[in-house]
Amino acid sequence: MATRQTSTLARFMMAPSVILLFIWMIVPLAMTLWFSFQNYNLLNPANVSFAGLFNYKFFYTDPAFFQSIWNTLVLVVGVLLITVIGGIALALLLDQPMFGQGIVRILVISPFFVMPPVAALVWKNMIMHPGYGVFADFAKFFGAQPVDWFAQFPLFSIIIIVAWQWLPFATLILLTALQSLDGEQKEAAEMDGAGIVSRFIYLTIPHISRAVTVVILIQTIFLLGVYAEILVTTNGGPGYASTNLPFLIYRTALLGYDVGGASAGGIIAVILANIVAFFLMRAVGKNLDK
Amino acid sequence: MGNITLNKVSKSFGTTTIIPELDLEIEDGEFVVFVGPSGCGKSTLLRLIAGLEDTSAGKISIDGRDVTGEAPAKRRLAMVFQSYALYPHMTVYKNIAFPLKMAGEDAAVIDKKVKDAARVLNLTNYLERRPGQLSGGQRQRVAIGRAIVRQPSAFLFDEPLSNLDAALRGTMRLEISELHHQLKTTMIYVTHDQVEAMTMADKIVVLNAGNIEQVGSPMELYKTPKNLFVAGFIGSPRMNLINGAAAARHGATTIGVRPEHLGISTTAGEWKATVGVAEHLGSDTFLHVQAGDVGTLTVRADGELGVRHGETVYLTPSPNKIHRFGADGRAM
Amino acid sequence: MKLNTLFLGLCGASALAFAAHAETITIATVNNGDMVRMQKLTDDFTAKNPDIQLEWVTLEENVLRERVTTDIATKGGQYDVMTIGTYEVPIWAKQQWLLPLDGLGADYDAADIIPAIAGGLSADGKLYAAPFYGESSFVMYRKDLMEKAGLTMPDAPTWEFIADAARKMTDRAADINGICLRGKAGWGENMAFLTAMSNSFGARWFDEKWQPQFDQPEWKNTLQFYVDLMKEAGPSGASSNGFNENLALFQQGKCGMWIDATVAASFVSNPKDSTVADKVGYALAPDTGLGKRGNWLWAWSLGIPAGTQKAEAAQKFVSWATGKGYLDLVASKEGWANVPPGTRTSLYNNPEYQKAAPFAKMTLDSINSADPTKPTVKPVPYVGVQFVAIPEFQGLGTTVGQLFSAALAGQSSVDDALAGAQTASVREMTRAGYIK
Amino acid sequence: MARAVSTRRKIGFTVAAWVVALLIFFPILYTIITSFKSETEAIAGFSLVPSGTLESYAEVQAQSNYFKFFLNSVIIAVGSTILALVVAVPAAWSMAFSPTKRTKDILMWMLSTKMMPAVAVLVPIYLIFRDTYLLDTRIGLTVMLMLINLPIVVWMLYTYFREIPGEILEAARMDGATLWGEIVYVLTPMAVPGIASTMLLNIILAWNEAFWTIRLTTTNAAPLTAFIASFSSPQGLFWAKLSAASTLAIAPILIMGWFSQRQLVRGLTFGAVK
Repeated sequence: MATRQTSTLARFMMAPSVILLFIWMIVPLAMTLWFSFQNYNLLNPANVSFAGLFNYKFFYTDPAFFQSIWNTLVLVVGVLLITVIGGIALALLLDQPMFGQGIVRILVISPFFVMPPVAALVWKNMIMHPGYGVFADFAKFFGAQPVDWFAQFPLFSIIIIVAWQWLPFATLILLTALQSLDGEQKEAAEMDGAGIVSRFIYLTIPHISRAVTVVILIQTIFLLGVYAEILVTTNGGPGYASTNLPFLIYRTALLGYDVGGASAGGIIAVILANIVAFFLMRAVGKNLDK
Repeated sequence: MGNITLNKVSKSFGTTTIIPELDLEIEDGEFVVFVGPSGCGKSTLLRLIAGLEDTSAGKISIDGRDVTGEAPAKRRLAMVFQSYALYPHMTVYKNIAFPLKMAGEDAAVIDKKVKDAARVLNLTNYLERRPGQLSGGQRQRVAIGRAIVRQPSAFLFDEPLSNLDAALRGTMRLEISELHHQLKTTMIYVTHDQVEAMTMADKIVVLNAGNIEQVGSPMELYKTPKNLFVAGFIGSPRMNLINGAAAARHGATTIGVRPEHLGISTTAGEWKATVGVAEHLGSDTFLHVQAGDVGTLTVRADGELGVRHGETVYLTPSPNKIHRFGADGRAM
Repeated sequence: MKLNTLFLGLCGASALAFAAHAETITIATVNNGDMVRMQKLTDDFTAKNPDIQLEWVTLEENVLRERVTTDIATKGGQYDVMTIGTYEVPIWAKQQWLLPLDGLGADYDAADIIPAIAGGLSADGKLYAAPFYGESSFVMYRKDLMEKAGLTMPDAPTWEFIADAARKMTDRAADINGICLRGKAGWGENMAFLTAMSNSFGARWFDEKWQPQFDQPEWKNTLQFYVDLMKEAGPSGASSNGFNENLALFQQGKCGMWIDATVAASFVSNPKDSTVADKVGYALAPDTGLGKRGNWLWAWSLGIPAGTQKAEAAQKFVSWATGKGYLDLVASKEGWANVPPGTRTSLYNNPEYQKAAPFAKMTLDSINSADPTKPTVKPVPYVGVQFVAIPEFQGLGTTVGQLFSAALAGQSSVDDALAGAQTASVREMTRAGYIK
Repeated sequence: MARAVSTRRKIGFTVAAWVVALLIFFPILYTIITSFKSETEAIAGFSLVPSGTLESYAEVQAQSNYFKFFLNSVIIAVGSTILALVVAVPAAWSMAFSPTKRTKDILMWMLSTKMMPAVAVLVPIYLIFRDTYLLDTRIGLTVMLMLINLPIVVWMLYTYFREIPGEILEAARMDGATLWGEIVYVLTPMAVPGIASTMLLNIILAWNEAFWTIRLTTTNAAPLTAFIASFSSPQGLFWAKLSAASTLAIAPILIMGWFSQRQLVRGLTFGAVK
């Protein structure tokens, strides 16, 4: 819907971003690809040799590989479910008239400002620890056996921590979407005899679907890369119960210093992430055209 | 000056043709209205002239200068958009001053021109307000003010009144016409409302599916529509179009009779009809009648006429006001 | 364009800064108490060496290790002095990434360094990193609870005694666990403890041909013993407990015994932090009569990367920080109890230190009873007591640690954990070319 | 239009919202409370009443120069954000107002550049930084974070820009504005709320980025994430000190967030443009 002149200009104005990101993508990617075909341990730089596809084979035959992919997906989906559903609920609540709305909003979005490693440390030791965490204190107060979160529900515990960090983001975006819902529309629906549930299903949900899409897309990208929380809390254990793909790569890269293996893992992760993104786009992408 | 010529201009998006090749000549100082049903390409045609879209082929010239490839800013045209497209973050004053500022005018000159325009448009008291604080009509006037300060060679209006209520639309119609008489600048006005077209235009261009159906003064179009489309589109209420035996009797495939050209009698006439709904407007009454084989007709009668639903009346078309159309839809 | 100018300007500025303080050395350290204290005493060094400025980078252990390893392996040249452990030194020395410390000065008295510690930091008879503080592990126990259980802790207990005592001391109703041990997965977490423990059970990571040994009965005995003991007498949540979690438990009086680093003694005996400060006793790490005890050996040490431009200044600093004078300095400022332990024999002969640190003798004995060059009952091809000093160990150790913590958490059986560890080790060692 | 809401209903919502909000805020609240405890208090069991000691803050300040880290955080977070905006605004403009069939693909591709796990590319990036002398420089980190967050910035701006009616930009074009004038005088002022919230979000993301900011800095450019890394998990008790350090690290961004909360919400709604 524009003239050739503006289109040309548009291409020109997009160029800096595209070129920068292209370099930013291609250079590390090319280097990673190159390393992924090398036997290269950082601690043994004298012994670099061509490895062919061995690094890939080694990575995907890792006993933790398939579980780590599963865990990655569970983590992403789990956090998305909690944050989207929780976010909608919270947004609906915060949209109601109340005293001190500003302060409540601030309190709710605060977790987003906490650095991930700090969040993990706080949750692990001060909240969830079965010996002296707050949960345990409460459990004991009510005479119950404290739950050993990280041993019994390692992945779920991490999902809770990560969801806590991302809930504010979802709430914020969804709340703003809710607030842009036309008041007259709501009233019209009320006149039409729509109950609170059907109003929510037929009016609110379609209205915020675009915001939900944004939440899902942006969060997925960040959630696919979560590893700091795992490192701080469970170190991937017990067993491989909380090892996800980034943690597996972390183990290879920064514990094993196996640059070749980690590079192969990185490439595999990129491919898998893009597959996820592809399906995600297919599933929710149409919401973006609105 | 504001002489605009379109020479074999066409526009297509991909394989879809919006406007097939067309020629059009707009004289300096003319008030031209593009009219047609929605989706007929009239807005696209306007945007081609404005330079907001590229032509796919052909040449557009303004005052003899080829502007086909020129940026909109350089064509010395001003445009009033359907949504007014005011800058929401600027005051009325700044909105009106914006084109002058872009042209690099002196602050004192800008001030004078803005204030003059505001006076003409009755906006003097609103100069410090933002568009959001204005009524629809006021916004419309700001948009016009923004257009006139540049003293363009032509004004382009893209359905400027469609967002206003009926009463305001009438007033604004008059104001724009009045403005045209004062400025004597070429105006091109796009609308789907034939009343606006009839009341304002020096020249009407009727468009249908990107094609120009007919160009002419309002009365030309009213009196001698070239085809069925124009006949049906111009005039309110619509012309009665009658097929079949009644038409054949006049040696045509279709005949058209305007509601005001049907004589009505309770005793005798050419077609017998049963009265349906009667719309009493005071001065006039529009009767919707069922005339057997001839079909449903609309009749314009005197306001005093007292017929009731279900009564029988007799209609007679004025013989010299019958429009005859051939099988191809063209006037005969 | 502007960016470019800015960039050039910055380069210019840093070049200028470089010229003005020709000798700013950057030191990477771990954030443990002794290191932080050293940082606060910097003034003493700069007063003695006015031409040398010190820049500190303090990081937690795991991040520090990643950071300095990446830097030294890629020759990034960001640091002039690095704090590294007994694990890194042999590997890095072999790569010739570290400068041999031969310029520490005449009064440094390298011979005073505790031999077991020096052995772990040397290669080919040359010292590659100077120990800042050293530690072994031993048993810390609650004298009052031991008495209540009607037992007396010998100086050198056996595992059998420990297990028996732990079970007797456990009183779930009073929230007292007989024994607290590391359980969090990680090569420096549960595997540090379990590897050291396995040594006393006669187990080893690899035989002389680098064949992993997790399929041997010694490992089965070790892990089974550990899991059973923790199940019956350990705290809940043990599989995510590391040093700090256990320290907190012990300090709150929730542990009857705790086997961990000797440095913990200074925390648990400090009345300011500990509710049980006056009730703690110490004993050597347990054994099973096979000749090795279940204690480890570690020294946080200062090394100088081979690429540094400021080797001389760096050596001066290392000499200051690890010399005898530093111990006196800390003693005079903060008391003998706060002196970094475990590096010099002379410290343990100092009566004032012995008085201030009741655990001194037991610490020294523990250190001396560990031998990184001969860590196990059966012969092994590697160096290191609670680790295997090969580059692959951190990754492999963490994997095995994950499997063992699953066994502790009851999510897999001991046999499955061992089988998994064996598979993972064979895989990793084959890949790295140790198993031909 | 607004109906009078019964006070009872309002009180009900108030109570519910406050309970939920306090639950969500609790970990942070507890961290702040703990920062005013002594180390022994910190592990002594649940208590919301600290002794009020400032011991931990004193120790934290004695160990590290908070202000230096703070300054680096500000420079890097704000710098990378501004840089990202400068690059992203034109790109978002062209995607929103001159879209092609591939626009969505390009957006997706941009987002996909964020999918490479950071740990996997540490060595390549470290080598590049070493060879370009960017290790431990603010400019290096600023550019790095700009690149990391650029896709998100483009994305968000794009969604905001799309809500601006194209006619207004066309009007500017008709009014004789050049492209520059169109962006500076019309688009940017209209998108201020959107740009502001993008900026805030990006500053928060950059402020909290804890992988590269630690791995690529030593002393000169080390921001608050590195400051935190020097207080987490040492040997010995550290809860109160870590809590104090965390409080210090979170405080500026929290305060900024609190002040700009309204702006953030408004920007994301974007109800201003009609």
